[in-house]
Amino acid sequence: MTGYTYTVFIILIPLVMFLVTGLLGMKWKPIISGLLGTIGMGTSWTLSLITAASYFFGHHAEGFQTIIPFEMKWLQFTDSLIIKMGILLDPISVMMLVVITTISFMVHLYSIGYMHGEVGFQRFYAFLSLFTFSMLGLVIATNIFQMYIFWELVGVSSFLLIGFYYQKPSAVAASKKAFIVTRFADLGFLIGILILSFITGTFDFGKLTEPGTAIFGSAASMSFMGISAMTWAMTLIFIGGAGKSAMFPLHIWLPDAMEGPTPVSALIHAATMVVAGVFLVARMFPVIHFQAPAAQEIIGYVGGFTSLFAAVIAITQYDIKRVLAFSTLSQLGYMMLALGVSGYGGEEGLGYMASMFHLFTHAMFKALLFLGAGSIIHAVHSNNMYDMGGLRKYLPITHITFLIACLTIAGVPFLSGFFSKDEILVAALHHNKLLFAVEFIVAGLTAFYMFRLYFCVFWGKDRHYHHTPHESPLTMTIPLMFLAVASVFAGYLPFTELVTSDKLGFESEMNYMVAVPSVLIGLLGIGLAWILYKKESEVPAKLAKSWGILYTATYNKFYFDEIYLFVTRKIIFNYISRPIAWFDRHIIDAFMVGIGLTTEKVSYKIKGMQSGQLQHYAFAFVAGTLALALSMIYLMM
Amino acid sequence: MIQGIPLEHFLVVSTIMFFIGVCGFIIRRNLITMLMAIELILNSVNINFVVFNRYLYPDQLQGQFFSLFIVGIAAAEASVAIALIINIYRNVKNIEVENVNEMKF
Amino acid sequence: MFYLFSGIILICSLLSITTRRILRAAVYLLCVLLATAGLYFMLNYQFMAAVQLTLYAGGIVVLIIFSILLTHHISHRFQHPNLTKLIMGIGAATVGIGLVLTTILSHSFQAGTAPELPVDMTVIGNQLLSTGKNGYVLPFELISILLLAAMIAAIVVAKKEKNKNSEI
Amino acid sequence: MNILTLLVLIPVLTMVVVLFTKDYKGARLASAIGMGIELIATVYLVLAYLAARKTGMMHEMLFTSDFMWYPSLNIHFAFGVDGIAVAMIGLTSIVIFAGIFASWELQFLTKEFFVSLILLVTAVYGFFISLDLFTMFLFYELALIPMYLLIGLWGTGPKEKSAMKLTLMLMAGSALIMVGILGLYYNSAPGGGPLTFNIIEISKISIPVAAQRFFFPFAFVGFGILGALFPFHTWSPDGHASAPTAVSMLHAGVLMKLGGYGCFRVAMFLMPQAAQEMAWIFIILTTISVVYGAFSAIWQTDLKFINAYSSVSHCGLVIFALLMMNETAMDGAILQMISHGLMTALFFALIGMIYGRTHTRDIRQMGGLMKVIPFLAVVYMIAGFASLGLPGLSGFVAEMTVFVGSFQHQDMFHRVVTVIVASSIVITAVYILKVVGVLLLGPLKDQHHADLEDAKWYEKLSTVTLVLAVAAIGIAPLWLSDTIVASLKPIVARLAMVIPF
Repeated sequence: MTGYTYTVFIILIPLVMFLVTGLLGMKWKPIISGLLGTIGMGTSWTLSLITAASYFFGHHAEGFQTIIPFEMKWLQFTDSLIIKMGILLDPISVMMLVVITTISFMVHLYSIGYMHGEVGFQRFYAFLSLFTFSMLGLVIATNIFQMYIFWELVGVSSFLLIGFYYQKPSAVAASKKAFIVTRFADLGFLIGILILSFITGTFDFGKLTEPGTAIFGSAASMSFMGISAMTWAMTLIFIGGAGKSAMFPLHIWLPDAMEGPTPVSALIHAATMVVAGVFLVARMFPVIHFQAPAAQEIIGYVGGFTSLFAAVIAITQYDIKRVLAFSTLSQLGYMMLALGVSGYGGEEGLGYMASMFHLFTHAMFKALLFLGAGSIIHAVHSNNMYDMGGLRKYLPITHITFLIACLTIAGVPFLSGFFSKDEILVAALHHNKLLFAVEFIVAGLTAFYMFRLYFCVFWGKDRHYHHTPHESPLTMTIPLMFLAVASVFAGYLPFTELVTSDKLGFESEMNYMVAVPSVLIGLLGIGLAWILYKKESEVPAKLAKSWGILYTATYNKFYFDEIYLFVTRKIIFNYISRPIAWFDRHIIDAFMVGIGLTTEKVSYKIKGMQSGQLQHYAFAFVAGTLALALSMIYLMM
Repeated sequence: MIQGIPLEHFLVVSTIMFFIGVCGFIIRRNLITMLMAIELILNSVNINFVVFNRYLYPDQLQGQFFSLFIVGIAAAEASVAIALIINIYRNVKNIEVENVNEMKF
Repeated sequence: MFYLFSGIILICSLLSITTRRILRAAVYLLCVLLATAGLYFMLNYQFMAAVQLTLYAGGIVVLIIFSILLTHHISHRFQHPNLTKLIMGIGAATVGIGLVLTTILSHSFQAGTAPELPVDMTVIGNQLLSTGKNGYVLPFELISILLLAAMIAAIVVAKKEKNKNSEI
Repeated sequence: MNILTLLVLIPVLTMVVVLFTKDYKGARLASAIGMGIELIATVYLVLAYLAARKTGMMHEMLFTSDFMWYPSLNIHFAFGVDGIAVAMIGLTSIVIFAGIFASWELQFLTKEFFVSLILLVTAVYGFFISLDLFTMFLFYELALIPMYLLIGLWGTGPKEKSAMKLTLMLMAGSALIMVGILGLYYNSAPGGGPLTFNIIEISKISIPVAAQRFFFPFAFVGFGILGALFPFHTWSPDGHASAPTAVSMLHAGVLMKLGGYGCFRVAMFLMPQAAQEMAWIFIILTTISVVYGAFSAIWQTDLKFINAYSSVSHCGLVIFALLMMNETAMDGAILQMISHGLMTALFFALIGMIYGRTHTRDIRQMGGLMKVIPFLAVVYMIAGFASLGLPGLSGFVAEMTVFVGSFQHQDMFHRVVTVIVASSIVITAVYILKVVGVLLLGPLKDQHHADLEDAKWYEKLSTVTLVLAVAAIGIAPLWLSDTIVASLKPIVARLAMVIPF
């Protein structure tokens, strides 16, 4: 089992890169940081691929083993509650290693071109390395607390990267929002962990997810407000996951997070960090499935609703990155939904497998979309898709790769997205018809908004550009091409044998009853987009007008931002924080000061008694003596 | 000489004298008359001591000695007091007690 | 005889605190002190009476009169005492007298039955300077030091300051 | 010579040397050297302590020594440390070392300033090593007096008023402590025999329960006032806002810990039954304190006020965790004391440095400072992250230990309040990010700030020391946590002997 010790370096290299570029980077020429980061990431990537190859294609006759090549005690709470830092290799974590290092390496490479000449180039690379480090630490966590630790680190590196352009107020606001919303979700995660550890007395995934384990014995009798303790725990942990994965209603930070540099959006807000929530649910899947079926239901419905909700909003957005952001939301909803409808073991675990499969393919094509979008933005210096048009002539490579990505996400047969989405639909059909219907519609919507974007950007008339758009440099196009290839062929990986809920492979067949209609609705969406947006026409505007309020509401993302703003700014700031601050100064402090002032006042009053008149003192003395004598004589007796 | 005069009569006299002294101390404005009031008070106390000595413990002399010492202390006190009065007189040009209120708050 | 002295004491002491002429007050005080000495004679304490006469009547009153002459015009009349103080003083005195007299009169004193000690000068002198039982040498020394200190203090306090500005 | 005596002697000698220096340069140099030696001595103490524990010395207190100094009341100079005291001493040494450098440029009555500061620190050392209640109290009082001078003379804003308020409130607290200590003293020999002030001796007997019930609130609230227990925390914002940088650092960083330390070493350790009985009252108070302090901080606009309220919140967590009375939570409380001490000292140091440059502490008048003073801004962000509990920095370790420990309580009440308290991490994030966003990020607001100078070497030294300490605890918390837990065992055992209500 010690054969995997080298995996330590996968995670250590980015950490070292972070420290080196972060502390010393300012003294070098910027490009050195970039190269160093890229080379380091490349090494990590290679190691991950080696790990994956030897793990998946090595000896695994009776299912995949969970391997812990490295573990050390980090902090001990009680005899059984110990935070360890370690590396846990099992199918999903190895798969995530590959996803993260691949995308991260591509983004590192891409950013050399994209971020060229930016102020803070070194900082950017330092943060990228920090993020990669934390994300890797998250997926290989051996226990839930280690995961929480890296979860927080991921959050903060996301905060740093979104706020990379820190002099832009909108970027600062977006980063703040992202951090606080996810922090709020993390509170749920934390409380979930607390409840879980209280029940089970352990943080270890190994013990928690072991099938048929007895550590939940005490859970059955516990409940709070009529809901069982495990449901509470799992729902709260899911809230943590929902925060990171931007599930409804905690989705609001993701579109704003697009304020970050585009490679960051590709890495963090499309491919890796946002799937952390999905990963968390997958990691805890046996617990959720067996101990808290109610929580699993919630996960399924939240996922389904989010995917529909986000797809609808995506139709009306015109900022290219926001469209992609809502698309990400929608796809994440898919993954969550798949987990929500999954069973455990063999064919039953199809949803689980499909979710992981979709996570994998989605990472590839969504990163590709974002990097493509980055390339476009790099060329035209605008995010607004109405500022673009006819770009296919200027950006041939970007165009082709973008098209491939759009086709993939739309579920066109034989591209990777088709396979994974199809599995999810099959899983949904088996378990919950309602969710299946939702997903079916979303598939059509996805195809429609993606091609709306595609046609708007690459077809139509030329716009007035400041300078002729030109194709991006090689460092940017190579990742695009690589990811395009990956998007096409990722679907042929035998996921059913590799990544399953019980770590045993199973056979699955194409379900044509699902595949054919889903392809058809996808093509319908593409066709509709082609009609409406291929040539510039008045039709979309008229349509928009005819939908009236609904369109406006959708365009404004159903006013969720405003609601949140209202809650935070108005209620929390104005009606909680402000009165408390006032109360503290004017009631409590005033009370304390009041004690002092009263003493002072009283002493001013009674100092008049110290009149300096000898005879007054004499009288007081005599009167006091007499009073004492009187009381001694008559009261005491 | 004192046969037939009960102890209480002496005490009544000294008590009244004592409180006349107290009253005088409080109402007089002149420092010297206040001093005189104090002499009255001391004197009444002296009477008490001596009388108690005579009536209750005629075989001892404590009361008498106490009185002697009080007389001594009264002399000392009077001399210091008068020195003070003279000094105050020099400073404030009269010896009304209301004017000697430097020591208030 | 006793009632005569008592009458003189009470009347004169009352007069001495009510008269508006300060020299008269001093004279009334002298009368009180003399009458007190008379009481001591009645009690058969001749030495005590003598001390009273010499020290009080002779010493202190003369001192007071000197100081009066130093600080007052002979025809000086006091202002009437102020009303609050009058009320305060009379109130305190009345209550005090009431309280003490009720206490005294409700208490019956047990007259001592022991034989009377002859009070002549030798006894007093011996006791004053003896250190044994009934010896008063320690208070005697204390009082002497006190008197000395008072004398010096009186001189220092009453001494004319050379530098007017340094006065308190 | 006993290392603990040395710890008190070094500052005293430093004070003497500072008194004989000629100008401010000499004074600061002497102080820096003295505190440097002190830091080395502390490191030696830590190593010696760990080595002694490793060789299996199982005494509750190590390096003990005992001199009688007032026989008729049986008052001793009794010294000794356990893991907790060692940790607190370490905290003190780091903070004062950083504090000296943070006030490097002070030129008004420098000599007197450093003497007062070091006097304060001497008292703090004395407090932590004392095993005798009376001596402990003596040092406690000794710590309060220079505080008045330091704030009143070298402070800013309404300094006299703040100094008065702070001193009076803390003195009121010490009056309560006095009652508590005397109560312990007169009940320290329930079976007859000589009365004693010695903590260890008192801990071996059990004080009559009636006496405990009466005196526990006195001792606890008395120390609680210094630990910013709601509603007795109001000295903290004013005091901190007016105090000079080094004093804020030392006060929030170390002196407030005296309160927490006293709460458990005197009040809870010696009166366990009463502590068990009354814990719920104070748990409610501290729960309020934690959430309330955090909410108050959101609305503040003065940097020091924000930090002061944040201290209220964090110190509330300390007492909250102490009252949970299990090993993990109390371990968390000690960790939180150290962690908060370091990061709040860092905060105050930075605020002082920023104030020294911009001459304002109002966040509405500043903005975009990241561009002009990157070093300070980055360190400020690190401090902020430590405060909101970022893993890898000390705050996380402490908070998580507290939460996990508190949540292990079998009682539902305790778990519910733990959840409420845990919610403070979100509120903390809100105000920290608000400040960071307004102060450091965004466009430069005031053009006068455009050519501010970044940190000088002494400022870097000061802040980097603290950052290193914060990060060291955050990255490798195990040894510290283990040391503390080992020393907590007798205390927890004593508390656990009592059956909870």
